Amino acid sequence: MSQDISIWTTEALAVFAKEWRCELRTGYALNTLGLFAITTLVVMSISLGHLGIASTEPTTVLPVLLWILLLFAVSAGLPRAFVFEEESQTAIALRLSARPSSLFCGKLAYSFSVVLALEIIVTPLFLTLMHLKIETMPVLLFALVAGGYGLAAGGTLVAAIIAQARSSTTLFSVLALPVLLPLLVLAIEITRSAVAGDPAPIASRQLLLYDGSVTIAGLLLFPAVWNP
Amino acid sequence: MSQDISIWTTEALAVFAKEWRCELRTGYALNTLGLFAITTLVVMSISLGHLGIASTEPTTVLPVLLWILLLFAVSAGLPRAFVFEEESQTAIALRLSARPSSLFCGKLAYSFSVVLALEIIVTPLFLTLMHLKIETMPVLLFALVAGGYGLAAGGTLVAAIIAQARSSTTLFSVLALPVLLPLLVLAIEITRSAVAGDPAPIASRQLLLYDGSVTIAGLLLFPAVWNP
Amino acid sequence: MALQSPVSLSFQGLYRNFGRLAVLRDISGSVSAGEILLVTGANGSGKSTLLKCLAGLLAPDLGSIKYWEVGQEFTTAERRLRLGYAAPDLSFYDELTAEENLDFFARMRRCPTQRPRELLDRVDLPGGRMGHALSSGMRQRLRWCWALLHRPRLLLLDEPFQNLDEPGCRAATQLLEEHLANGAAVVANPGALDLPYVTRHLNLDN
Amino acid sequence: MALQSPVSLSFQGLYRNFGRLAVLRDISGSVSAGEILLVTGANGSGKSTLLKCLAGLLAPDLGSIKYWEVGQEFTTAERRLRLGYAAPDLSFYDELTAEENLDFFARMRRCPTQRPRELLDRVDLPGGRMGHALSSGMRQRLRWCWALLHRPRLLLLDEPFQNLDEPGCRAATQLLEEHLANGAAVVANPGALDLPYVTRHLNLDN
Amino acid sequence: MKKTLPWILFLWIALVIWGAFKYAPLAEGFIGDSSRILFFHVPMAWGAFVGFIAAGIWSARYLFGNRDPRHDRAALASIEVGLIFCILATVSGAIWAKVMWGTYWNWDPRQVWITVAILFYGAYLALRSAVQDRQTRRRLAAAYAILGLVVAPFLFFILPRMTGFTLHPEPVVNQQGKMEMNPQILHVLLLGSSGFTVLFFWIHNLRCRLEDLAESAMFPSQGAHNDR
Ligand code: HEM
Ligand SMILES: Nc1ncnc2c1ncn2[C@@H]1O[C@H](COP(=O)(O)OP(=O)(O)OP(=O)(O)O)[C@@H](O)[C@H]1O
Ligand SMILES: Nc1ncnc2c1ncn2[C@@H]1O[C@H](COP(=O)(O)OP(=O)(O)OP(=O)(O)O)[C@@H](O)[C@H]1O
Ligand SMILES: [Mg+2]
Ligand SMILES: [Mg+2]
Repeated sequence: MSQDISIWTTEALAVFAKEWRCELRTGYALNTLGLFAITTLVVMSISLGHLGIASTEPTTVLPVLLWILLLFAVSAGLPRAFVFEEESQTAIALRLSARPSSLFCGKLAYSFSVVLALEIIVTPLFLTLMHLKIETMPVLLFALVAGGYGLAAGGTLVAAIIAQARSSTTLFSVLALPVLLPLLVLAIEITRSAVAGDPAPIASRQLLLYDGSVTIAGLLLFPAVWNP
Repeated sequence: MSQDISIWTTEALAVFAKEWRCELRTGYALNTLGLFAITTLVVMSISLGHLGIASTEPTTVLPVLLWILLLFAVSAGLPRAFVFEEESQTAIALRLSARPSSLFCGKLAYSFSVVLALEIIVTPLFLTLMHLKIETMPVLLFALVAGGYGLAAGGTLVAAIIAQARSSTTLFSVLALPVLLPLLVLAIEITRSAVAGDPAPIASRQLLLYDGSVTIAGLLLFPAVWNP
Repeated sequence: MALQSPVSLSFQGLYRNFGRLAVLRDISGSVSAGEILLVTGANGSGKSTLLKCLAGLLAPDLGSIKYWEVGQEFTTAERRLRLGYAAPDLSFYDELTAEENLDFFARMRRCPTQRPRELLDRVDLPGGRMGHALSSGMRQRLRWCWALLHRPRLLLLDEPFQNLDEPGCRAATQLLEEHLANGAAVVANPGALDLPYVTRHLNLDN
Repeated sequence: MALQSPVSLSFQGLYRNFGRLAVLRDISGSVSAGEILLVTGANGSGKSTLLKCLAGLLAPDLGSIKYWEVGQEFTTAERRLRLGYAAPDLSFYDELTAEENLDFFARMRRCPTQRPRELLDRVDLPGGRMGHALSSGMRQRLRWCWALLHRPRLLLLDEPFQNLDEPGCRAATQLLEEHLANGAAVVANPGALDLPYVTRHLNLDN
Repeated sequence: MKKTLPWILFLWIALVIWGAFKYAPLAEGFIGDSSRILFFHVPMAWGAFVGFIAAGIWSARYLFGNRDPRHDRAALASIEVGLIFCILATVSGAIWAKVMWGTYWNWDPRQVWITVAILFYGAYLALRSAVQDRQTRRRLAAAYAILGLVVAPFLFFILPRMTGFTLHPEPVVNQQGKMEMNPQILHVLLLGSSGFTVLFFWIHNLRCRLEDLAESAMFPSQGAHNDR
């Protein structure tokens, strides 16, 4: 059993390392995801300038914008995790050599790390550009980590589904947004608490529940999705 | 000369017809684009609900949202125009049988028709759901047509560029957003005038100028981008 | 069913439709260690489809596929990970070099770390070339390496010699011969090549 | 330079590097109506690269390519639209049937509307099959049809017989023979096949 | 049984209608007779939820069982019927909202989350239409419907109760676990909910039988084929 786990870890780590190696070689995902987020940030601040919101009600508005920004960036970038394998037909080789569960975990770890990297780029920028003060930092960190994990987990599972459908990123958004919306609203709630200074928001429990159930659903469903 | 033009029209039409046939065959793209727009609409409304904007300042805010929505929808759907050809390697066959200018026009016509279809789905829904009243309808129509054309033309050109870069759709958003940003601001201005009841907004001239220059830039640049 | 043979594959009454097109209809056959099952048929007769079903990449609509190694039977999921497969639609990562590609799969399959290098030398492939820069013959060599990486007992080969030049064909035939010492192979479209040990034939034309 | 021949292609001192790898080094050759130029060489010697340069799909770093039809010289952009090309990396639309694919390209190339049907019958390909559903041999047949659609004077063929079965090879050889009546062809990797009229050789090994 | 069930159902629903208008008293705090819509609004929402859960269970039986296509058809049918129930609940709610709150639609959390549910299952249908191979289509759709088992409870129960300010009445069983409802209203409500559940399964059964017939007409030889 413990040997099984060590084998499984090796495989998941191999997938994770492979993804990052391809990533660093080409720089697609990170460069472009970051740039995408930043450009969107600019679009948003321009429209906000038009609206004059930023000044009036920052504490309720800005958390929403932050998470919508992250959501769009993620739905632009994550599908590649699997769509890419199917399109370049490397999926066959992978299907014949990796156990689905370790593959899923490797991909999930990779997606999560990309989302975290994105958050590290975007959040400080967002907070300074929008003049948003955070009262309880740990709560914000919790929201970013748990919310980011949920985005990665839900996104990875849906990406696996649409990759098999040999379909576009549009279909990804259609399938993923309803799955990710509950998560989004929970994360927004918690971020608001962080701004307001509430040390232990109630939405945290639900967010963890959501993360947990999506992970379990992913582990159960992925093998069936991945293999014919 | 006039024979040249008729040949050129035939070719452009053939491309246009082919795109629509593929589109309708797979069935997903349009349905999905519609569903995508609606999903995004809901995402936005949720944030609006949270913001409580819809009630306070509809006339300034809503046009911005309408165009941001269209922009996201377009950047999710349009890149397929060329990226798809490169990825499925049909670009080689196309490169050896189509003249670049007619190919570009066919693709542009297709993109424009998709954007129009999207606007026909989204705009009425948006206006009714958000309780937005339009004072001068012709101005709104002008904004939708001229703005939609600009989105299509700019998007198609950028799609052609990134398709060559062997890259993901994320890169599309990165390149396209700065190109489309001025257009967006102009279209928003005109839509606001339509809401306010201004019969002949000044931004119209700029918008037409923008459309014209993007088209000319596309026609000039595309052959150089497309062929080695 | 040759239970104590090092390896044995048998399939019975396979059916597979694509939409309304019946491609495989009641196909049966078997192969065991030291044998080649040669699958022949016209273009579009279903050779690749059959090999995909055997590899577990496509589920047949009906029929059973049984796989043993040294008396132990394995499920589809296990068979998928144990066999070696080479076909034209097998691709590798464009951003990794040939050797990095093999290293990655070697880690996934828990093979000795020097195995990729060994195979690259056997087929004479420059390991440092990037995946997207390989010529078609080099790609085919890489497919051979990949299929043999974990020393599988069963090899499924679809058009195994296509694109290979003279030395390439020789290297590949020799690898196949070594494999047959105590493994089995199913081969479709070997081209104009003489195969060692062809002991069974399965014709899909009807 | 055979100016009045129906067609004539000549290339001189072609160089092409990929990064630091020199693939084509000072390659010259020519071919005119009724002739085949057979390009040979080991895997990775640059056959496909040369054909891509000739087709105008890849720009050589150095060297000139000249193309005439009946005494008139054409630019690269025009040559690109006039020649016929078949290679493994040529693909068609997955969402269209084989016939719709050809119809589309026939419209782009302004050929008679019955031409696609005619060619499909010649190579015996079911025109109603969707692009993604074609077997590898069917795909190769479709490539042949596509290359000959507009009755080009110059054919560039890379691995033209791969994946084809017996009748397929025969049909393709016959098409090639008819083409040669007043056209030229450059062929790489014809496999084990005897080609009619091989009159020139170009070996890329060094 | 087959013959009598429709009659029993007919009487059952008739009894609900009678109860709604004659037996149950008007609830406090509602304008005019508008509270009577409750007896259709709630059972319909309940029926939709039951349908979505049933679809998840059938999908699980398909995916993890012996991949009997009939299970997949059952899942599809219950999503189709569930979507209709869901839309009817939304429409009845919207009509009610017009009476009570003065507008059909105001992005109340209840409305938002039920829209997301509709989108989720609409995406299910979009996914099905995007995949051509029947086996793959069933597999992917089943996975998505099982994911619905995780998402639907969030959309129907958890989120509407916790996010933001809502005008929607408290649940029958409120957060303190107390029932605050007139017993007669409760009787009709329970009768209605159970009646609509049976109605759901009756329509569902008809739909499945129709689909089975269509299937066996299209593929006469294949009636017994499994996907494994
Ligand atoms: C479009 C608007 C509406 C939608 C989408 C909607 C949706 C729903 C849903 C999904 C449920 C079932 C919840 C569950 O199963 O636990 C429900 C229950 C209920 N609705 Fe609505 N509703 C709407 C408008 C209204 C309005 C305007 C009223 C009255 C003012 C109302 C009163 C109730 C009541 C009393 C219940 C039962 C309590 C409960 O179990 O939650 N609804 N509604
Ligand atoms: N995904 C698919 N959808 C529909 N039909 C398909 C699909 N894949 C294959 N087919 C059809 O199934 C038949 C068998 O295809 P297959 O690729 O197995 O042929 P093959 O024997 O390998 O031929 P070849 O010698 O040309 O490679 C063909 O008629 C093909 O059109
Ligand atoms: N895009 C590229 N980038 C870098 N190197 C490349 C690229 N394309 C080809 N090469 C290299 O150029 C050389 C020639 O490739 P080419 O495909 O022309 O060979 P070939 O003669 O067709 O071989 P084969 O018989 O295997 O098809 C090979 O060594 C290959 O690695
Ligand atoms: Mg085949
Ligand atoms: Mg080659």
